[in-house]
Amino acid sequence: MARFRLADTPFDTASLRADLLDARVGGYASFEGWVRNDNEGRAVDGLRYEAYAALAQAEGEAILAEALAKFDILDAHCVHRVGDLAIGELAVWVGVSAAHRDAAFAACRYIIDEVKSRVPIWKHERYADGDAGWLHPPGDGNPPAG
Amino acid sequence: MARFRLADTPFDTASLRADLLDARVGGYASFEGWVRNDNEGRAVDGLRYEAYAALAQAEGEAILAEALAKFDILDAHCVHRVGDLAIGELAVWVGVSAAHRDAAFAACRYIIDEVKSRVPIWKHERYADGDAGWLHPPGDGNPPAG
Amino acid sequence: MRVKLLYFASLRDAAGRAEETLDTQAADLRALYAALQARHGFALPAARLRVAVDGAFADWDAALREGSEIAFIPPVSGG
Amino acid sequence: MRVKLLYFASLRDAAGRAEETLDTQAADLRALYAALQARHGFALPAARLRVAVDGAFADWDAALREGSEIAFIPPVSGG
Repeated sequence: MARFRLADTPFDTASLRADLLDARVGGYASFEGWVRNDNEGRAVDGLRYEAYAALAQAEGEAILAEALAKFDILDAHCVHRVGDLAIGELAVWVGVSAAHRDAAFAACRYIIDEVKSRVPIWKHERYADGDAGWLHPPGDGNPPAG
Repeated sequence: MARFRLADTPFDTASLRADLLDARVGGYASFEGWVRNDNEGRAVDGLRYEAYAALAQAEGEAILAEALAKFDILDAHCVHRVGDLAIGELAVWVGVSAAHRDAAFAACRYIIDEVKSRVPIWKHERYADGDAGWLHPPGDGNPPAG
Repeated sequence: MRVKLLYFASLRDAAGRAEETLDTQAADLRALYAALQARHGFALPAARLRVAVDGAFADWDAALREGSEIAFIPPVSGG
Repeated sequence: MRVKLLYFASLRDAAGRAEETLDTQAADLRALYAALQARHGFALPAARLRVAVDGAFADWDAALREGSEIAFIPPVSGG
């Protein structure tokens, strides 16, 4: 089964969590990114995630394989939404199971950091002032207008 | 509402997570401790948690208040089971909401570490070999027999 | 001086009870624990315990108060 | 040399299309992007992009292959 998945509709974290349950697990760490109503001081109405799906899938799987090699964990999964999201919607979920919490926390942090920096997914934000734009960090500071 | 709670029966993490949802949240970190089938090489059949309830409640609340003061988070909750638990059952849950993930991860880690080291809760393990004992770490290495 | 004592985990197993009421002349909490250790055969030295009075952590050097509820806290193992 | 190009995010908006097929004489991927940048007015310099060929990240100095699918990857913002 793929450990990384793009989801074009809302997904349920309870079943994702349940997939990682196992009698050997002592610690389970998870991280979720939710759509905030604010980005660097600008009021946000909603957003859209777009992915280069084939490469995102491959890069996501590579990151999870790295985490399994680097940390003493039992398993790790990640799901990232694409499409239109409203404020408060779940954008990304990471779950990691391990015998002990050190490895679970470290791997969970590694996965979300790498997913955010490497997986070809782009966020398009719509602002309350009517402006909108793609986020291409870092460097230009503000998202491009239009 | 109390941020720290002892639960004498199994509890549902989905509703606990939902309580922390808020339009300002960008990052949600959670940690769960589950009953493993092994402790330092000994096969475990199950365990019992006992608490000094009044002091555990006060110390748990103090830890969550510290986390809210120390880290840039929006809220944090923790629930710890007491009573008899089987392998695979949830023993402790921590959930932290924040605008950004750095603070969410740091606070989540702080809370579980402090809960494990300071809250008056004790674990009594039953081993597959028929032995059983209270865990009073650190120092004696092995749990006392009997 | 009359105090109530609470025992948890291995201390409770060793004492054979979860609580007891005691008349004592112990000068402070440390002396009280030493007396109870001798009486119940507690394996844990005071240095590995914390002590709480009336639901709050206390100092081992504190004097006893009439009617207080004293709990000896073995090393914890929650989580 | 005929290649297929994929555009994402701000590059797609600037190009006004998600993909196109192109006949090009560009010596490598870097030269290809420079030509497209001029043609479509891409604001992002190559230094801020990555490039992928047939679904795998590639080196900007790689020569073009007939029939390959080339994607320019703007700075990502998932999570």
